[in-house]
Amino acid sequence: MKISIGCDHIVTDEKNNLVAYLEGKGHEVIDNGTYDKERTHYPIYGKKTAEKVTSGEADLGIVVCGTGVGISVSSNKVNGIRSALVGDVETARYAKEVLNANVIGMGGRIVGEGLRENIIDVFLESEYQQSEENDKMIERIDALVANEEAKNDDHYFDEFLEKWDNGGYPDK
Amino acid sequence: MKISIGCDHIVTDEKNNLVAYLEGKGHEVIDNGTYDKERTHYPIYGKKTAEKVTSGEADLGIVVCGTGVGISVSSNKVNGIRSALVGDVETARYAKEVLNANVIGMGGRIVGEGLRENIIDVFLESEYQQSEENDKMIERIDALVANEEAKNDDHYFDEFLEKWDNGGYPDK
Amino acid sequence: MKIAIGSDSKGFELKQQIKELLDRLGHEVLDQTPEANLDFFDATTKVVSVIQKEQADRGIIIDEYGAGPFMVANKHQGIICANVFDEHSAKMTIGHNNTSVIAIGAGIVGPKLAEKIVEAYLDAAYDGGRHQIRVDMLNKMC
Amino acid sequence: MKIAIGSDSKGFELKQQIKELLDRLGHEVLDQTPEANLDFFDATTKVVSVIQKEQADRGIIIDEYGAGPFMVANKHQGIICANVFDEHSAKMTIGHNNTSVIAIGAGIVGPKLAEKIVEAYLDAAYDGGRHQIRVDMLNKMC
Repeated sequence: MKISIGCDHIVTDEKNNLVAYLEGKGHEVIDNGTYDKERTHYPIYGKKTAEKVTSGEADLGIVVCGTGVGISVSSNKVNGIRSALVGDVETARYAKEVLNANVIGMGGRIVGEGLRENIIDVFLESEYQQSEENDKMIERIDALVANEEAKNDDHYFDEFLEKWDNGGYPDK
Repeated sequence: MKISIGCDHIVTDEKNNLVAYLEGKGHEVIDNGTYDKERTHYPIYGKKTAEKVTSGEADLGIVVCGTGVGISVSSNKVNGIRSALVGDVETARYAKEVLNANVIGMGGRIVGEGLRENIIDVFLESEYQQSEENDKMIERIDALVANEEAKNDDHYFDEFLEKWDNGGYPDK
Repeated sequence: MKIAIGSDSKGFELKQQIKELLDRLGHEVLDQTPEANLDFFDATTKVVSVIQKEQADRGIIIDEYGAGPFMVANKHQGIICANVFDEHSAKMTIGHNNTSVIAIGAGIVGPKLAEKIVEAYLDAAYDGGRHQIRVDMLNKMC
Repeated sequence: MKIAIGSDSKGFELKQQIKELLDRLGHEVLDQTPEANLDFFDATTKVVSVIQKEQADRGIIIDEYGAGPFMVANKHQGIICANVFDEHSAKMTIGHNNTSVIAIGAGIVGPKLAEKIVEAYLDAAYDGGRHQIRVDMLNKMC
């Protein structure tokens, strides 16, 4: 399978380990970064990772940050993405089988590596169980449209990055 | 506080990170090993870590292996030890407050580092809530006596280690 | 605090228990789903709408897994929703993500853990500072 | 398989649900605590005793946290008990630890997750091999 993956600077090592794990299982991985531990912002990577899925370049996406919340929220705000933030195997299975989730998110500081790998295995192996009821729910979720103009615009966040560079955000 | 800690070879890095975390918080840590990634056997380290607690050398113990099960079971089989295998903060709190647990065990491949640290913080900070009911339950648990002769005997497992060295266990 | 709460049929029992907890903690509870027969989509939409109108401070949605409400809530403008299954994340996600809604899966999270998650979620405050750039980014996305 | 099951009062409801699951899966259920008013110590002792006598293949004990049954069960000769809160550990601990009893905390683990834990636990088999030296060590300790 083609897997799009992304993370923030808190869990770069964990993401790199997952890339190696996935490649070891024969998957092709698009690594959207971040690639080092320099402070950056999870929505950049959540959005990039998700857009590789909606564009068809990847089959599924995986996003990881400290708790998993921020980066999976940002992935879910991309049109056409149904992202599942999980900490256990069964929720991953459900999200794929019933909601046909196309991105899975986890907390690299919450879920241990063995469990993360098992969750990903189950997510990739599980198949959407098509039914009228499931199809209809997915249609309803997909009809909740976010900003279409955001998609594939690499400068979408520039205003905030400029403000950041200019000291507009107090650096706690 | 004085903390006794132990792990098997699957999670040596995770244990080392916990030692640094605890020392950074001002605790004194007795590191019972294992110290490298050479294949070894969790009961050796679960027993050693627990015995530092029952001897009074340490106030509390922390044990980690892949799932946490093996090493926490071995710590609990030491007389006077009440070990809690946990994956969440609230069970750690309960185990200390109600059962006066003196060892906590976690799966280094199950629980992420941030959650592990938070669980340990809560375990160390929580205080036993003395009551007649709690005292009585603890007495009943402590009355379930294991082999007393095992304690502080560094050669207790020699028969198995010899068998291991002689190829008596098929190496899967 | 004013807390908007809602559930689908599978989260109804846990929602009733969490309402009692919120009462005991002195919060004002705005139950958006007194009926027990909704699906998670409608339950989520009702809670989110109250948060968007700023009629409540925080929202809680309960169904079987939390995954569905997470998908639905986060498609709404200005909503940052976390699917929470541990107490540590409940605290962290307020501090770092300024999460306005949490989802809890009653099939995954036991009732005692659910209570501790809700307590940690309501005790914590947003850290602001450097975290605001990420929240601004999320809020621009939708 | 023959499964010995027991619970204290706080685990009673989940135990009833797990019994139904075991029935559906075709296992023989030996309920050691038909009464709902036991504490976890007595419930654990009853299940452990059946396992020690080899009258059942595996045991399941349910209370609010799983921590108490873990402490009690593992003080018994030949018993290796895991407190299980995730499906992956349920599978791994059979494979590596030859776990004969699991504890589940009904206050921490939701009912759907509990079912998946039990299924994974009963589907898995002990790996033996190098793992046996560790199991031998545990069994010597008590």
